[in-house]
Amino acid sequence: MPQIMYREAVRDAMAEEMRRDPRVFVMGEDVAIYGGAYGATQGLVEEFGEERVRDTAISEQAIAGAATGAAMCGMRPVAEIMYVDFMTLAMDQFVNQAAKNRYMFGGKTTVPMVLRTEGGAGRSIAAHHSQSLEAWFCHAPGVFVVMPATPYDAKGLLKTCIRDDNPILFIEHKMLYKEKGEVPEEEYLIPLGEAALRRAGGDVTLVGYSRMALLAEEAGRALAEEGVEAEVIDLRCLKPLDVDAILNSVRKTGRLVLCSEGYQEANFVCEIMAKVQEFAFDDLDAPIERVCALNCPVPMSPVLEKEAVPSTEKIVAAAKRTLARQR
Amino acid sequence: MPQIMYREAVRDAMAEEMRRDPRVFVMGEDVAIYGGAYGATQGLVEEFGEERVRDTAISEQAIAGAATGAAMCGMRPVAEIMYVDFMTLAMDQFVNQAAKNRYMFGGKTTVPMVLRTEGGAGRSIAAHHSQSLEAWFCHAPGVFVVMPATPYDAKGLLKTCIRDDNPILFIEHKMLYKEKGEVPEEEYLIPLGEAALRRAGGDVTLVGYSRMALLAEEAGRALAEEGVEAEVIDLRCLKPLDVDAILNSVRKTGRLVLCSEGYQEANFVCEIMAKVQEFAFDDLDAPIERVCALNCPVPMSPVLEKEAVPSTEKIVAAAKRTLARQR
Amino acid sequence: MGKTQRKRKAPAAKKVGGKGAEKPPAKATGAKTAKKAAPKGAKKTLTNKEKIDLLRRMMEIRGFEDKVFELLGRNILQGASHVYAGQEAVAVGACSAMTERDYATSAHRGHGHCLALGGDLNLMMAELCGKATGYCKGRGGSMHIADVRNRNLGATGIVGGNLPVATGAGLAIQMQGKTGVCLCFFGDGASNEGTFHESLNMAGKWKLPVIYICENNKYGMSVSIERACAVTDICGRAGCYGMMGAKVDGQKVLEVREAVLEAIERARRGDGPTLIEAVTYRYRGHSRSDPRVYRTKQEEEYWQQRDPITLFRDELIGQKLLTNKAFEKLQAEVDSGIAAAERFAVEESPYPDPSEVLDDVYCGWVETDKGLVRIETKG
Amino acid sequence: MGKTQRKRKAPAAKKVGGKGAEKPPAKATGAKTAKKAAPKGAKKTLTNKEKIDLLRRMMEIRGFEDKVFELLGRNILQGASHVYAGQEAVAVGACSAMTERDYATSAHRGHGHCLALGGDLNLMMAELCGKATGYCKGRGGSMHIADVRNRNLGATGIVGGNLPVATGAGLAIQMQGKTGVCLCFFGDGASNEGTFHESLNMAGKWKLPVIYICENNKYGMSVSIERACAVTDICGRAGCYGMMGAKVDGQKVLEVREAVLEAIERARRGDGPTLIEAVTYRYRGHSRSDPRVYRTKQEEEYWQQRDPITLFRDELIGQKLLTNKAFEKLQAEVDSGIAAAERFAVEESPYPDPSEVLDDVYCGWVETDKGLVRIETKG
Ligand SMILES: Cc1ncc(C[n+]2csc(CCOP(=O)(O)OP(=O)(O)O)c2C)c(N)n1
Ligand SMILES: Cc1ncc(C[n+]2csc(CCOP(=O)(O)OP(=O)(O)O)c2C)c(N)n1
Ligand SMILES: [Mg+2]
Ligand SMILES: [Mg+2]
Repeated sequence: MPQIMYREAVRDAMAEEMRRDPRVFVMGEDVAIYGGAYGATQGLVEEFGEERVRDTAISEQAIAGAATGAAMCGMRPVAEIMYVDFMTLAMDQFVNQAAKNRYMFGGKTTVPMVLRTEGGAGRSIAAHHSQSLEAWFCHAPGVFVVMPATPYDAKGLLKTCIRDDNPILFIEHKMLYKEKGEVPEEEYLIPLGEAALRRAGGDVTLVGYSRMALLAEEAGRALAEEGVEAEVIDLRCLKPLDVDAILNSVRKTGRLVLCSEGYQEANFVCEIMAKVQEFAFDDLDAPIERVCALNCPVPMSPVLEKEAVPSTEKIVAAAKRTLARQR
Repeated sequence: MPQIMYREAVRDAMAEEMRRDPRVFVMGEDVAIYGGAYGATQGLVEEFGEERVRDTAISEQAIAGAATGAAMCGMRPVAEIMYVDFMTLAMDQFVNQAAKNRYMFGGKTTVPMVLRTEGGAGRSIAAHHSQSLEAWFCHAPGVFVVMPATPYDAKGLLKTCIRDDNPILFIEHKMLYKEKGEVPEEEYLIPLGEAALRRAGGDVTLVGYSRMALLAEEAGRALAEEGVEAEVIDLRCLKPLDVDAILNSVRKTGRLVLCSEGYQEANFVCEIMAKVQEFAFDDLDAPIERVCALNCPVPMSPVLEKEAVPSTEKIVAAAKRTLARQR
Repeated sequence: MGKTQRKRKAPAAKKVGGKGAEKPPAKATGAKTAKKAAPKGAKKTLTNKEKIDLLRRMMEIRGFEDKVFELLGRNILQGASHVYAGQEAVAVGACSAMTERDYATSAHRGHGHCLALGGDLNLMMAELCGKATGYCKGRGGSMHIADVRNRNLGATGIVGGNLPVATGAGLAIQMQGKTGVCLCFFGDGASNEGTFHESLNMAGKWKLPVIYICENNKYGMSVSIERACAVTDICGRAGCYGMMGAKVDGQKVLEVREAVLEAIERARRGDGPTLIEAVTYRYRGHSRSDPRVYRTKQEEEYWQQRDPITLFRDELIGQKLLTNKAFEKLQAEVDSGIAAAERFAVEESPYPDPSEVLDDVYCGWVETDKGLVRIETKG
Repeated sequence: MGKTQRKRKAPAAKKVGGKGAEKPPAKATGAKTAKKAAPKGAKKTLTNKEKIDLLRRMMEIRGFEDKVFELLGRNILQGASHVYAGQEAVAVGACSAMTERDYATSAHRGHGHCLALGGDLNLMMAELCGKATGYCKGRGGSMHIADVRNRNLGATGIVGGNLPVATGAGLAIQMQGKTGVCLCFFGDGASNEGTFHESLNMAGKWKLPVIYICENNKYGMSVSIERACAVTDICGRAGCYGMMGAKVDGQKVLEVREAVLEAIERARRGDGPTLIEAVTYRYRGHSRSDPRVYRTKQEEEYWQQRDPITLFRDELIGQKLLTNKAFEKLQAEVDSGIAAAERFAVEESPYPDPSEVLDDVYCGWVETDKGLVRIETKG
């Protein structure tokens, strides 16, 4: 299988769907001529023209809201908010309008739109360009939240999202755009709500998503060298969430480490903690560990940034803590 | 002690602090002539004039941002966002600017501002006027979140918030404004981060905040009639959170029910679930129960709205579920 | 470049001509600027019957709103209904200029728009009462009535929240190569939200077929436009967005209609959006509990003198198109329609089944205890 | 009221006079409209030395930015630095009009503003390098430099994010009865954010002492102003907010200075805010990786011909206030200052201690495993 970059996978997903369906179009800041701040829309305007690949003004409310209106009128917009940090500006349009219109209007409309954005730390670009705010959107009925970790998942999931009739926040990761992975040439789709098993093991379950899934995998390899067999699950979708994949693994291992790049407090993984103790209380042999970002704005200085966000070492340490606990 | 309404307590807190400190001022939509959508600023403009009690245009970003700038320049604004649902429009100014400026700027500034707002369901005013979005702000480093349930707490906590040097979201509850309670005539302050024990008991711990604390108390009374002694804790502050109050109670009862009017998924109470299983794992005799709003936009129809949000009956039922569980 | 600073001329109430807004480089934005073949619009001249139908619609709105107010007072109706009484000529005049292929979006004070769009009195009243038979199965209520299949893209409880959505509707129409337009109703208060700025700039730049209709009823809740706006001439802002602006007497249904007709025609031709400011007045308080201390009795009386229904009725009577007797008959018909709607909503309609509370949050998935499951899986 | 619809006259580049924006009812808004006694402002005329100081500051900014670009290229500097080269005359001219009692806020392209405000080269370079000795202890970096005690209320990474904050600073000044002002720097791209609209309306209505300085460098990242704005004359929007507007040549430091002086004077008198559009150009790409495909070589060359430093140097030389030799000496001084800053930041300064990562998130409280605890309790 050919190896392509994550950003190319994202681009290819949009390109294929635009070829397939004339209702699909792309808009956002610097998505056309520039090809996206991280290159994820490169080449689209050349193929599809400025009518279907639209550079907008710096107006996040208008971008998210225009996508909503266009979606209600028969289009399938793929709008981009350059950083998830700027979703702060599009919150109302996305979670009050796009998310709720179907429900409020008695199920008589659909809002088939994808809001693509990216998050995560690692580039030393500080508190306004490094957040992971997915928890907010999991706490917003009416929208789905999808966060792929690999080129394969990015492409397959984005295509599915574009065809889905729900408003979806598709959050890429800024540190992954140049990562390569195998992606088949033939078309494929990945269903929403299905986690991926990245590694099988019976000692402890590590759950992550987006870049943290890769770190969890790395932690799994490191633990294996010390004789610990970790099961590693990549959620891929936070909403819909593959609860069974987590429960089944925890029932086997009895020990769970949850990894997220979001702030620890009221992090989305707390929802998983809640679900696990609701549905697998007796299976737990140790407190669930969470490895999240510290509860501070993401600092710019590389040494501080590194301290503020999760690392493979921290995941390994958490796994060991939970393993150290007597059954 | 005189009985006053919750909305009067809020108003009195502002009035006292404005008399005490010329830097304190109030601004927001309809806070002056109208006296606030729920009457919580009634009489202020008459006493303090339009210079210190400012009606603004309908511009939530400007309200939250102007409060931020004014706070950095020596004022102590108490700004109002009429409904917490409209915080969707003020998110960037509040969680990216106000919340982070102190940290990002190396600790060299303070942003002493209070953003007053209100939330909650119960008035059949549907999906844009009935939410409880505190979870978002607990997941936003740099801000405090305070949610009083009684006139006494509303007054004492708001006064403390106005004197505090942190940006604080003070969330009132629309169904409580006309509720009366005892409030001393002499001045008092309530420290942040201290929960209130509403009822002592050894069988099960019920934790709530804002209106849900009152429902939990009611549930406690109902349970008592059936011979179950519930301990009821009113958090009052979500951030800073009185973790010890919860842990101490759970260590005693081994059973915990968490009540919140926010959407269940990724609700703030999941953070409490996380903390309890992190710090009192072995003390838990049953899965923690949560009683939250359903994961749907708040519907208008009274029969649906009632179904969508927690009730005393649901809390009682949850307490019984956790009690039914064998130790 | 001069460095002199001058007070920019505040836009005058009466519009004076002048071109000058740059033409957008069509290629660069991808906007379709090729002129479309003149599409069929709404009829320019109205028959007598059609004129009387406009009057009837206004009377229906008034009757509906008076009934809503009464039901609120009797606590039969729950929630916060913002009534439209006084502003009828705006919704009715504007919507009469639409055809089947056009859309509209509305705001918190939206009953008038729904009815002017042809909304059914029964379904509307039922929705306000939170009944299963309502437009939105009782889930939306007063502030969220929509009827997407019938051109009504919905009201919103967020002031200014519909402007970006309407802009997106215009974008869809343009990209689909259709000749429709989208009317976007909002208030003077909403014009101070950031969404106004972002939306009008986008529409102006892309020449989207959107007619922004600002109903300037002089107050956003208790705050008068003079106290909220640095400059009170709202339609004067059109120039900043490269679009046409017009101020119309919002009490005169035909005047509103004509302004909107003209704007729609322009939009259909591909010549872009318009900002129309319709000066009007709401009779009632902002909501039921509002004591209206922020305005004077005289002001209210002045506007009662300019009642849009009375003005149009008198005009029709003056033109001998209507008799007093015919008007009374009309009133009786309207009244009985409202009474029927009340009966339908209050007495005959059931509340929704609480078990349906989680329906339609998502397409194809439904919430269960354990989380979302596919509906196929469920059934 | 007329119902004619006209293309609103797009604001012309050269301003023509005219009053007409309504005076705000002072009582109603609580704005202090009582004219203040003329406060002491920045000096109107500059001494030769002061003029040369302006030149030096521009040269320092250029030197600093060139160094930043170089360090970015060598991966010594991390993060996303948006360099200010080309726009120096705007920051330096504007800030030269300020006094000690004034504030400024800045945006993502903020190094120039910090330096023009008297920022220390060492502390700035250290901050960019994420060092403990930097202005913000390395926590903020390029996009978040502030020095609140020295009038710099800070930069922000959110485009348009500083406009409401600057407006609030103006409000504080006004309420405190002071005569200060707040300068608010932002880009052409930022002018399309909702915050622009909401902030200018608030400031215009309350006559706040804020000078909004839009640095129109023709692009917001890759999107030209023609492709982003329905109307490209940004200062023309001033009229919609009841304030003065002015367009200045942003390559001419004294022209910028004079426009800002005039605006500041007006603000100090209590006559409210001004929107100044300074036309300028950024030499570099938006960020380091930007290949600048969205603009032409010719355009870049044209602007290089209008280099603000060269223009001012030649003017001073022409006026015999500067010799080529003195200029070379100046350049050498500037260069050695930059070299010292590089040494200080890169070689001599330590990184922050990772254990301090949770400091200063809150006042009086600190995060622990179990949650927030009072610092008194902790120590
Ligand atoms: C974003 C937002 N802010 C505030 C409100 C509260 N509110 C509801 S209606 C209203 C006044 C709106 O004024 P205007 O736009 O003039 O409409 P009108 O009520 O006059 O029809 C306000 C402030 C709201 N619903 N949404
Ligand atoms: C709210 C927000 N949207 C988008 C961005 C990404 N971004 C950073 S700078 C920039 C361009 C800003 O243009 P302008 O305001 O003209 O400033 P300039 O870069 O030209 O100085 C963009 C789109 C951002 N940082 N914040
Ligand atoms: Mg109004
Ligand atoms: Mg620019």
